[in-house]
Amino acid sequence: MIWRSFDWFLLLAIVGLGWRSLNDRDLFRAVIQFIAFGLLAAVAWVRLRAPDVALAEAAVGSGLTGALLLSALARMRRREQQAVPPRTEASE
Amino acid sequence: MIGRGVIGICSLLLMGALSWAALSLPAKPPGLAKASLDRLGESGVAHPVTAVLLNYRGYDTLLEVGVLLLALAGAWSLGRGEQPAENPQSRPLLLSLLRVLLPMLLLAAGHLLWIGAFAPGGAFQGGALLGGALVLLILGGLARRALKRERCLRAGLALGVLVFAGIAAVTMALTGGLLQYPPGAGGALILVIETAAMVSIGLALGLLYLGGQPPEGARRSLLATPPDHA
Amino acid sequence: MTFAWAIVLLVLLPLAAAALSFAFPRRGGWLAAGAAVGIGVGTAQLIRAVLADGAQIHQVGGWGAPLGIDLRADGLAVWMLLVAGINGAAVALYSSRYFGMERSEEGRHRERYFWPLFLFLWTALNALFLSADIFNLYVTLEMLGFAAVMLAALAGGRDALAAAMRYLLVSLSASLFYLLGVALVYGQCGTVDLRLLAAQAPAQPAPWVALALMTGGLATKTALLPMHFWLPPAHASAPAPVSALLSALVVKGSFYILLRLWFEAFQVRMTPAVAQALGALGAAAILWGSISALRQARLKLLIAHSTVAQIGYLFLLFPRAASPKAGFLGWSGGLILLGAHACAKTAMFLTAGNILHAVGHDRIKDLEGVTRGLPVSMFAFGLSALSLVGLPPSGGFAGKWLLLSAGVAQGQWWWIAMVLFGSLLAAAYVVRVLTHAFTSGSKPAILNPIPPVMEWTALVLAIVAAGFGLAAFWPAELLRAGAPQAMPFLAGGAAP
Amino acid sequence: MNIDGLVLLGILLSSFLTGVAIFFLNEESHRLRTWLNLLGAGLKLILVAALLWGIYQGHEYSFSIDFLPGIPLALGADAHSVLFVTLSTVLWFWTTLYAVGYLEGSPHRSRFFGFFSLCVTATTGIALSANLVTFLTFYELLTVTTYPLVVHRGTEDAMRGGRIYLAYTMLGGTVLLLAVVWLHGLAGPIAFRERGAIESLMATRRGELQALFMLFMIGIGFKAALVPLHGWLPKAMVAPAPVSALLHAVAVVKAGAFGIVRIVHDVFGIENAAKLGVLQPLAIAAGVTILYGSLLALFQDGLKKRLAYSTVSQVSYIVLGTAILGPLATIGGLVHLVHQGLMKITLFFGAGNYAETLGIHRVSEMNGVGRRMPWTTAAFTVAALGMIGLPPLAGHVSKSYLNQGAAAAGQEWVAILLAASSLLNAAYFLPILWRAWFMSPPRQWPHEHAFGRWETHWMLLAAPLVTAGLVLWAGLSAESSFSPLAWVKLIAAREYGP
Amino acid sequence: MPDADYRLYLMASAAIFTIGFYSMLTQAHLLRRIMAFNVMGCGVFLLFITLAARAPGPVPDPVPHAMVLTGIVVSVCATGLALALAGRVQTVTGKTELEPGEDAGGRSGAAHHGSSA
Repeated sequence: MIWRSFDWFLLLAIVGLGWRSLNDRDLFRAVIQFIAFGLLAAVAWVRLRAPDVALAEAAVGSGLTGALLLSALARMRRREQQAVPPRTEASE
Repeated sequence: MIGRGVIGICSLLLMGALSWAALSLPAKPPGLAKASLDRLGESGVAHPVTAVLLNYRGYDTLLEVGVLLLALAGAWSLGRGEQPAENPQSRPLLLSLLRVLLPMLLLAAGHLLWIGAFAPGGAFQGGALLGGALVLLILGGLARRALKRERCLRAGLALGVLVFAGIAAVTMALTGGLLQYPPGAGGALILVIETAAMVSIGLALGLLYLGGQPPEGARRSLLATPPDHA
Repeated sequence: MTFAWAIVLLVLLPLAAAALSFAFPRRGGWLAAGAAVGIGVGTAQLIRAVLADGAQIHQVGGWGAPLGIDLRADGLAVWMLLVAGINGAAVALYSSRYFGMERSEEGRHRERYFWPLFLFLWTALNALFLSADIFNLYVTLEMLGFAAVMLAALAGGRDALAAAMRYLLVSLSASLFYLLGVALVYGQCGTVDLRLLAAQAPAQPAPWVALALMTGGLATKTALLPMHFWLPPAHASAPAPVSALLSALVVKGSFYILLRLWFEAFQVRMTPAVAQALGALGAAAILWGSISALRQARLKLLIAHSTVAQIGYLFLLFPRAASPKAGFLGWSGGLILLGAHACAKTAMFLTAGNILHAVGHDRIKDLEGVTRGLPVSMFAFGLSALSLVGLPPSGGFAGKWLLLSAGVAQGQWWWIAMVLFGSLLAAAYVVRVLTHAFTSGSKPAILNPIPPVMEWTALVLAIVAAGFGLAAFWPAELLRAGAPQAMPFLAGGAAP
Repeated sequence: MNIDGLVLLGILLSSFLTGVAIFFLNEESHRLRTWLNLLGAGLKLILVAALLWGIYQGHEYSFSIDFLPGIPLALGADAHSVLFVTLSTVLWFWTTLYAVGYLEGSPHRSRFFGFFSLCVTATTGIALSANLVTFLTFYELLTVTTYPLVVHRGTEDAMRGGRIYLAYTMLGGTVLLLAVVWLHGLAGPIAFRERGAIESLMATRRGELQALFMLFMIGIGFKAALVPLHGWLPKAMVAPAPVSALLHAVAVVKAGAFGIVRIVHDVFGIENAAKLGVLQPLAIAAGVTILYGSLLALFQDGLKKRLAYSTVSQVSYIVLGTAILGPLATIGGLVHLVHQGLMKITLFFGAGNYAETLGIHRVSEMNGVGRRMPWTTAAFTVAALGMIGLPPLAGHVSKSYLNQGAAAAGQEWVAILLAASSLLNAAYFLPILWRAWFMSPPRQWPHEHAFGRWETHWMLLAAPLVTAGLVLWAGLSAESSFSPLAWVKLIAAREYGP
Repeated sequence: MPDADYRLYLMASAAIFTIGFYSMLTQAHLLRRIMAFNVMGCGVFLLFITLAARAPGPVPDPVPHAMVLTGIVVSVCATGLALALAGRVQTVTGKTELEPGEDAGGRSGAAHHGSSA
């Protein structure tokens, strides 16, 4: 029963974060949510007895991908500042 | 462009179809769990996932290591990346963190590689940690000199594919079967492959972080000059 | 044994060459040459083996399906290998000069990265054609997609980059649709091996959805109408040799998987309705592609749109080959057409590259008198046009002839009309180009001279395209020798 | 396939290889190109002569290679083939000579003569085809190889003419392709056979056969310029004179006419076609074309345009003869295949000479050319009178056979038709001759070139004289045992059997 | 664990994939579309893993696990590649979105004169 509700919670959280991370107005928050999404997915993998995948997801799926996204975001922001005239819609 | 409404409806239909299909799948799927466990003995490793990755379906992994290198080559083909901006006040913190974290990461990577033979872990996870370590180095600005040694980087990146392909060809010569390891040699060969693969994976994942070829010091990067100015 | 060694030559060799050409950027050309030779030998071996004793199977790692991965070389596979080999080699030869012509830093940069990407592309194609395992096919598909996209981006212009970005997103999503299908199939059948799936032929709903997902994804990668929108900009803005690869080979890769799915793994589900639907999309593509090709102002865009149309022809294969009445006719017809289109399209894009480089633009209406500047190239264009229009004795004619005969055998007149009308439209848009090129107006300044190799490569390919109808019986034999077991009538069916 | 078959291949290659070789000559090497041209043409003549000799010796000639699955690419030398191949080879030789002279000093000659040779390769290929697919192949090749010749000048209206030409012929080719595929679907591979290859279907597939016959006639009618499919012919007049001569007398139109004969004789068989009741419509179409062409020719001032319309009408004599059941009509039609070729090519040579030497393009400018260029005009006159059907010239022979044939077949209307057409011919040719001989020349010609001791370049003069001579010979020696007529009689005998 | 929960996971996988797909089509910003691709992928992986977990027997089916590992690595490669390309697109076009209507390929020739010739 506990597990049952845990699954509900976990999956709802994952789906919710997935949605938020793609539809949040603020890109930075979106990326952070995406990373959280990846970590919860890793938890789900553990729950589904897939430790290998969980490891990989935590390290690659959310960790490295998150880092990539963050640095890319930083670069984009920088370029926007450099670009004349300064563009704004990228950071909405 | 089609309106969001239409897309939304299509997506809902898609979701319905997907759930329907997924739920209609047999509750006890006729998977390969049993088969893979039964023949684990022949595979040369004790951990089923590793057995699948490097023996049963080693061919996938071979191509995949290729994909990794391809992705990096693709990223580099776009021109030179840039050192990520580093804000000075966070740097000392980062450095002290690195001093602790780096050795641990390297150890952990090696450990994962080793235990991959009989427990969760293996080249990918290890490689991921290496990649993470490399990212940290880059962030800390400690990798500048390493990044200048482009030739070594290229060699290290290509290593995984070359070793893997080479061993595939050798096994072909020995046993007449692609990636068909000689009896008993499986474990050793797999370890060799994994080691080489881990190095390349780590390098590739870490270097992807630059978003391009490692930046050269003085020269203006291609990124700064769009070719069609010509 | 032959097959196993052929695999080494066809997959491992180019893969290693790709890695090496990345490690040693200056040796790219030579490595590519070596790989090309190896691939040639391997293909020849395989063809002989298949003609001698039918389809070949190799169990990687000696495990065998379902646990392991099986590689398989049958008539279809080796035919695709051959087509890829011919065009790949030609493009390699062409590129050996093409990128060198630009003496700038960018030029060197492009050349340095062209070779590894190109070799990865070739590896992916060979691996794809040989694989008999739908998950392994996914991996090859991704490798193909990455290589194709980055090659397209190599041009570096704003259009090229935007087009490549769109191409990448489309291609990635499409692959995921395919992968989702694979997951469903595995959950249902517990195997990912094409032939085992064919043996199971399950009737539950899940495979239907899976098949729909995979078909959708693959059709998108093949740029079948209405998922074609990404193709023209990507193919038109890439460097000429890359455009050739994309149009001639890359789209054929995903098409090949479609054939494998529908005619082998899930042939029980190849109902007339499905066949007609795919055929109808093909017909629509022929119309849309040809008409919009007529309206293009630039040569490379015209050629790219004609690719959309020609892909439409490939999909006419489904309703033709799916019927026991005319199976073999439609099957061999479609595949011969595929080969002919590949050669013709490569020749055309290479020609376009020559023109673009020689006169500095590819605006069709300003090509007056180009024939005088580049007689060989324009001759090549004309010859490949023959095959595109489907005039005898070109390969295009042989393919269309077989498709038409299949249509007659089935008494499906409306398809026949479609094929014929498409040919007329094709004639219209190639003649439009030739007219301008022949008109002796103000002679355009030939800015830079074209290395002979680049002109003659195009011409040789064009001759192949325009001439191999004369040998059309041979591929037909090859395809007959190793047709998928799943559909016996693809091997039977006496020719007309 | 036998060793003799290589002769057939040789006949094709003699011009094909010449063409390919010429493409790669650089523009300046005139002498070499000229020699290559004449060499190819001469070689072809010799090979054809050898072929004829061999056939008289009773050799069988056939050559075939695999093509489409189950369908060979087959060459053969039956009576029809020999008739047409001889005609096109002989005329090609002289046309080449003429073209060399005509194009002296004009640009792109390598391209021109390259396609010129390929064009004749296609024509001889059509002549020698032994089955339907081979015929189709060369038929399409002819379209492709003539297009660059039509647009050779590269001017705007040359391009327009070329587009129209291509539009018509491609459309025709497509219809033909449809017909061929369809027939193969019904009857399997179709090899040309005297008295037809579709006996087996006569009972069961009557309707489809009728439809097929119509498709064939439309598909080929485009090239044969049957009204209303003739639109391209006058437009294609933008081409240089030798090309027009080739198109009208040797290659395209003639190939169309020959194709119709082939289909009627050796695919359907005359009797079968008659049983299907498809000959009458064809005859009527031919009749309409004859009158229409002659009428329009009447109102053309442009010399080549007038000749073009006269071709439209004259070629349909062949179709008419084919469409009337009975040996005599068949003979009339077939022999006109040769005679019209000889006469028309002479006329175009003449027209070309006027244009090239004096810059004359319209009939109204021709006053007195007879005095300035007596030889050319003499040749022109012989051909024109032949066209009108004046005995003993070639045209007379054809027309008389047609008349008798029509009478034998009980189709009196044909006699009237022919009479009318002859009158019209006279009406549009005699004024030309009148102007040429009996009216006084203008003070100076539009564009006069001096060619030394002859009235024009000797190459330009030789060709028309020879062909005019042939016109005379064909008429005078018609009844001798070695003449086009004799050969045609042989064909007719075989077609109608014992 | 009881089958009911697996159904939960199966439906969740469908939902996640669809969310990713929807955003891939509706979002304009390249970064978002790239994340959308990752989300789609996660949905697919969830399906694989769930199927593996449902396998009869003591341990889950390793084959899907291996496939997912492959998939994860592929998708991180794709992400890195896509981000690099997106950055390049931004530097050249100054935009972080693809303007629609390039399908017509309006300006191509001009651009590849500069770049590909």
